[in-house]
Amino acid sequence: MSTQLSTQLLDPEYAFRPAQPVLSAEERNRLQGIALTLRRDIIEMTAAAQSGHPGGSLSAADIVTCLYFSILRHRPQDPHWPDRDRFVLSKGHAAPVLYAALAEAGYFPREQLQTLRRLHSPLQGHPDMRKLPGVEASTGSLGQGLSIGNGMALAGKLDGRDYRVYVLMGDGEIQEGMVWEAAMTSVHRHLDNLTAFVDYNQLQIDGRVTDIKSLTHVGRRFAAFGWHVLEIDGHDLDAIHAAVQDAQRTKGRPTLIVAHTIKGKGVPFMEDQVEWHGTAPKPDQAKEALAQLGAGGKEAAQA
Amino acid sequence: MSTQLSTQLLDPEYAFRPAQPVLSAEERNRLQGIALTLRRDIIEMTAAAQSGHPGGSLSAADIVTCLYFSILRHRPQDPHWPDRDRFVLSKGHAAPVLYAALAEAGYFPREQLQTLRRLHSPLQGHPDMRKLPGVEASTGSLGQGLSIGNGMALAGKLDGRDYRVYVLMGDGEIQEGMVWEAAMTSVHRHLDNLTAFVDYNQLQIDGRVTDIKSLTHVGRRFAAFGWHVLEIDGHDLDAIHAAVQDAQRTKGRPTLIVAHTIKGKGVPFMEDQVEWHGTAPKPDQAKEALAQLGAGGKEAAQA
Amino acid sequence: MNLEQIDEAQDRRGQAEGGPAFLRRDRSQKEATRVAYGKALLELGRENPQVVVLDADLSKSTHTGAFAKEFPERFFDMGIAEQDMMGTAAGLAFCGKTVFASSFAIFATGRAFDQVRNTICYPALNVKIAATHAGITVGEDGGSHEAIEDVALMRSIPNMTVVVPADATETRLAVKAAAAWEGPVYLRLGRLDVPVLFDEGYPFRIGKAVRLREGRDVALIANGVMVAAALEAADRLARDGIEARVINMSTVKPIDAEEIEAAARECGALVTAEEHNVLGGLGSAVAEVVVQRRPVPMALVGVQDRFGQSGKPLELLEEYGLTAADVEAAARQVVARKGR
Amino acid sequence: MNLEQIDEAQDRRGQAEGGPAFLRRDRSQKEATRVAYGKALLELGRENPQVVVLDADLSKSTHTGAFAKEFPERFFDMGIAEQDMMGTAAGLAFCGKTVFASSFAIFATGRAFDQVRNTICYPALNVKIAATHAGITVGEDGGSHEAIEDVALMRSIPNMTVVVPADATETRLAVKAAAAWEGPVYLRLGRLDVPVLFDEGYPFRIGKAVRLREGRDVALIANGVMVAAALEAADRLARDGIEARVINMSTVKPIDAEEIEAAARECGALVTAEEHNVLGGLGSAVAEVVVQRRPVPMALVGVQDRFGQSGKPLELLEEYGLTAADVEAAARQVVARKGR
Ligand SMILES: Cc1ncc(C[n+]2csc(CCOP(=O)(O)OP(=O)(O)O)c2C)c(N)n1
Ligand SMILES: Cc1ncc(C[n+]2csc(CCOP(=O)(O)OP(=O)(O)O)c2C)c(N)n1
Ligand SMILES: [Mg+2]
Ligand SMILES: [Mg+2]
Repeated sequence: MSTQLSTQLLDPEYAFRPAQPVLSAEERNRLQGIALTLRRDIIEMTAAAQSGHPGGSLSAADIVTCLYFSILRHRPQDPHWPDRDRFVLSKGHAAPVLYAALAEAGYFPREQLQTLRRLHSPLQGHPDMRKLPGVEASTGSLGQGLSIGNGMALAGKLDGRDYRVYVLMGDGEIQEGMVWEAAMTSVHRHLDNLTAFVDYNQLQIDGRVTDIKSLTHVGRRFAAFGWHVLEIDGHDLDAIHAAVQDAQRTKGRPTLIVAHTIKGKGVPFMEDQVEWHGTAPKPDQAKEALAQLGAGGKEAAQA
Repeated sequence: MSTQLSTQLLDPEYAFRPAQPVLSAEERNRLQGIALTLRRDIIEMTAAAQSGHPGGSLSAADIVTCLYFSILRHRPQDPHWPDRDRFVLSKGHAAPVLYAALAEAGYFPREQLQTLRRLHSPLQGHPDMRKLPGVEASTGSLGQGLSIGNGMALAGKLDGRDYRVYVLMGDGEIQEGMVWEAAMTSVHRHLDNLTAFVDYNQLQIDGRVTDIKSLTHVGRRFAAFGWHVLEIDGHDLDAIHAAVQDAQRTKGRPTLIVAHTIKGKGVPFMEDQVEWHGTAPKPDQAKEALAQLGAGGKEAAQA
Repeated sequence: MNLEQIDEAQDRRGQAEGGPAFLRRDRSQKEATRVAYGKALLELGRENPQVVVLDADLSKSTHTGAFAKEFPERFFDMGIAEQDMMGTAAGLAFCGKTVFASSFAIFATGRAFDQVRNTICYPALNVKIAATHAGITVGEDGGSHEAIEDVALMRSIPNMTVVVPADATETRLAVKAAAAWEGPVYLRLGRLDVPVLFDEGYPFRIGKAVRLREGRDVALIANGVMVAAALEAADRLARDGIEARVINMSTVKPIDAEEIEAAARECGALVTAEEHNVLGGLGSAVAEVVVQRRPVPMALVGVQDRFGQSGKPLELLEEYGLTAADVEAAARQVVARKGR
Repeated sequence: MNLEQIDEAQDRRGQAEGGPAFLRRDRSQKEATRVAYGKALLELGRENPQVVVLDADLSKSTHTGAFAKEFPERFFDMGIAEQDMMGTAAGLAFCGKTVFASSFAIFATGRAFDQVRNTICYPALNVKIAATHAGITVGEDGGSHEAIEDVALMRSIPNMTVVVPADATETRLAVKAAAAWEGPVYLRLGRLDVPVLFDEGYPFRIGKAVRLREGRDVALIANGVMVAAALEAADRLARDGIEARVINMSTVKPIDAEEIEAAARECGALVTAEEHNVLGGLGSAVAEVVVQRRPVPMALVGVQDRFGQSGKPLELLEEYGLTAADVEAAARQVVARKGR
């Protein structure tokens, strides 16, 4: 249906592909359906708002789906449950994918999605933890989520709780020095209860990451900082799932999952196009995008 | 005379030792004499001020000596000569070693050294480029020198000038994220006219770097970021000289020299002692330190 | 424009019926100050080969892109690394370049404050920070992206000059003036399309306020998007016989203390209007002068110490009390307090 | 101390001959507020197991070291990484910890401004930034280390509370109050040994100014090291029959507008005194209130918008015009302007 990710992109040193599928066909089917729902929601929300960031939301949809619907231990009816796992969307501009997941999980009614970026809406342009249940951190200023996640992971260790912390960063985002300060902290403090993803879609706002400020061998960089590193196809639900399991088994140090992705994934005319970073689809474009994505998400998958 | 650096500390991957001496005996003798003068000046200045940072000044004395007295192309009588090489003391608290070198090179009268940290003195606690000729950048807030150096190196390339830029950072200092932002810029912009040193003395203020926020394999970290890396004994004048020559020959990327050093080097009771980071010697301690350093610097060496 | 022409233009202010000659009557043309910045930068690049431009992955939004296209060798996209951008700007300036560094106001000032303070302003280097997307008119992106503290931050640093242009014309003049000014300058620019208020004769000088309308009952001192609101408020007040002086205080630092003192003396009551927190910005700067030179009643129109949020720019201006009606109400309130 | 006791203490102010009972006559005992902070933090650590402390490689200077020694598992030295420290503090606070984060004022506020703004204050988290080495009394380290903008920075952020204690006693109370306060707090502390001014009965409350001396000719509104200078200035003025009210405005935000208004009404002239740039700090905060509530002549004693430098702390106070004599002169000047 759309641009395929070349697995040759993975750094051979850290390439990670589960030898066999880890998800049952049924489970995979369910998750694929949800991912499709999230993608449809992203298009609809940003189209309704005529504002927002579809590209980086779509590229992260499979990771977010996998986390919220097969990995995270959480209770949408009790969002402050102290033992819940935490997810920090460090690349806060991808708020639509988070909101779609939270709605799908039942944190708030789906209808609210249509209020994205409206005055007084709890669905702010960038996530605001004080306004929307389920949002674990207020983000939007890039580069800060890993430090926040470290703080949560430290608190977990202090309190003897076994929750885990997941942080999702953009690849452009890791040009922020604060990320590297935090990367040292995660290792120095042995935060094996923390797993970070880089949504390695190779695009930032002004162009390709390689052209703006090259980040080749990002896995090796984190490995040199002491991280356990895995590189995966970030649209392969089995790979995401297996990588997180590997992270959970890894003791004494944090795990970084370099998720090779395609920005705009799922909507061919948006795929790998820098223009779709922060532009909302016009009504006709939204219609086309929804048609290309295919019908109904969960419903279609169940059909 | 004092603590010896174990060359086993160097990362075998990047260890750099010239196969044979690169300095003539005479030249080495001259430089050793100057290094001793700088060390004596550091003690005298901080003792006179009863304030300042002897430890990190002493650890950098050999690097600074080698740069100012055998490598840098500069004109003390014409400090703004556009084609001069630039030296940025990113670890600004080591101002005493810079001031001692500038005085020795003739930028200002030696007597001024005694005004360190006094009201209205051009020898501010941290280098102030507007007050003292020869100071290339106002520093003191850590982590900023590499970016400044990058800017200078970019300007050099823009203007078609072949000057080179040298930046000296502390090891604790590179915990600042801004250093890693800058490290990406140096590589992305192919700044082969820039050479950075890390004064790898393994101490910061609150203790050993390993204990505060570990920086093991610092060479590998920079190498993973795309730098050409050399690890040397930072008190070996031949090694410093040869490493800089190697950097000068390296095209297309910047060079990092991880200089393994001993904080407080030359004054046994200060060596590798975290207490001497920012404490000035009392008069009797200064006397003892000077006695231990040995007589007269340049004069003694020539004798 | 030479100095004589400027003085002439200054003399003309308020003379013509309905205000100075350079003040447009027709305000239907709109342009965001960031757009005007992009154009001015391009002109500057053509005039002065020492001009170098830096951006932090926002060149499309800040409009440095046109410069980048024409002068790729003098443009450096530093990626998402505002601290490094400011440090690099300092290094380039040390070597004789006139550097323009751009990002959103929230990141240019807040993410790199220490760099701006210690590495640019302390040695008074020739770095011009042209920050766009200031204030709540950012709109949909919401509170995390709406700088309402940037003027307070930049104003607090010695050696810094702070300019908040009101429209495209003033922006163009301010960019040129900043390039000619020795030392660091902060230019505060907006995302929103705003009316072009001034014709070319507009007498911009750093440090000089410009009187846009005469009046002796109250003075409205505004900058940025609030200048248009102040002009409209003055029109409304005039209908009730309240003659409001309108002053464009585009330079917040160094502030034009003479003009403020004259306004206090001659009008007896002041209103400031700014798209910024009322704590620390233009209102504070004017209050500092007023209490030291000529204490009179003042009202501060601005963001009342709360964060921004998502919404359409005009909705937000309403929500946060930054409309002409708000300026008008504040003016009535201070006039009522006069002489009490 | 319960509320009733506080009120009683407040009532007592100015009653006893020579000022309130809690105001020491003998001021020979000295202690830096950073030292008092270190002690208070230790007490707090013993009382409250949720208290967690972060530092950025300055625990010896900030005096968080004692806490670190007794509660190593609740102390995190983040290394030279102020941004990461603030982000981590936010994460810990999200999880229910009361976090104290310390560094030098220049780095705690300037190097991590965006983190403090967007990640701590925007969601109003329980992070207390206790910053030491504020102002020019840092001394020998010089201008790059002397924060004269930190109050302006912190004051400009919504949800932030800003407290500048005058002595060791007030620091101890402020640390406790900050821990009990919901949301972010900025505590501004000093390096220099300063006189202990207050006995234990001192009625500290966040947001409440404390009157230290009665007077109706002029009010001296000070905080931090300048409180002692203001008291001394009042003594000197009294010799010439000028009765100066002295107010310790330790909370700069939320500012005690009632106390300022009362001072303006009853004294008719004000002097503010702060170890900070006069642009954006206490003086501005007071001026904002004065012009909005009761315009009277004011003088702002503080750093006159220039960078600090190396020197001995007392030499620098003199060089920068921050002595009792400077406050006295400013008072005479505003008294002369009264009613003009
Ligand atoms: C500190 C900071 N600087 C700049 C921005 C503006 N900005 C928002 S998104 C973005 C690009 C992000 O690129 P990337 O991290 O690769 O995200 P993705 O491709 O996943 O959308 C930028 C520069 C910001 N939000 N925060
Ligand atoms: C941004 C910043 N944070 C904190 C400090 C305070 N400080 C001065 S020196 C120092 C330790 C530096 O350690 P290192 O870089 O290893 O220097 P060296 O051992 O060579 O003296 C610290 C934390 C500072 N100057 N700048
Ligand atoms: Mg990307
Ligand atoms: Mg060190």
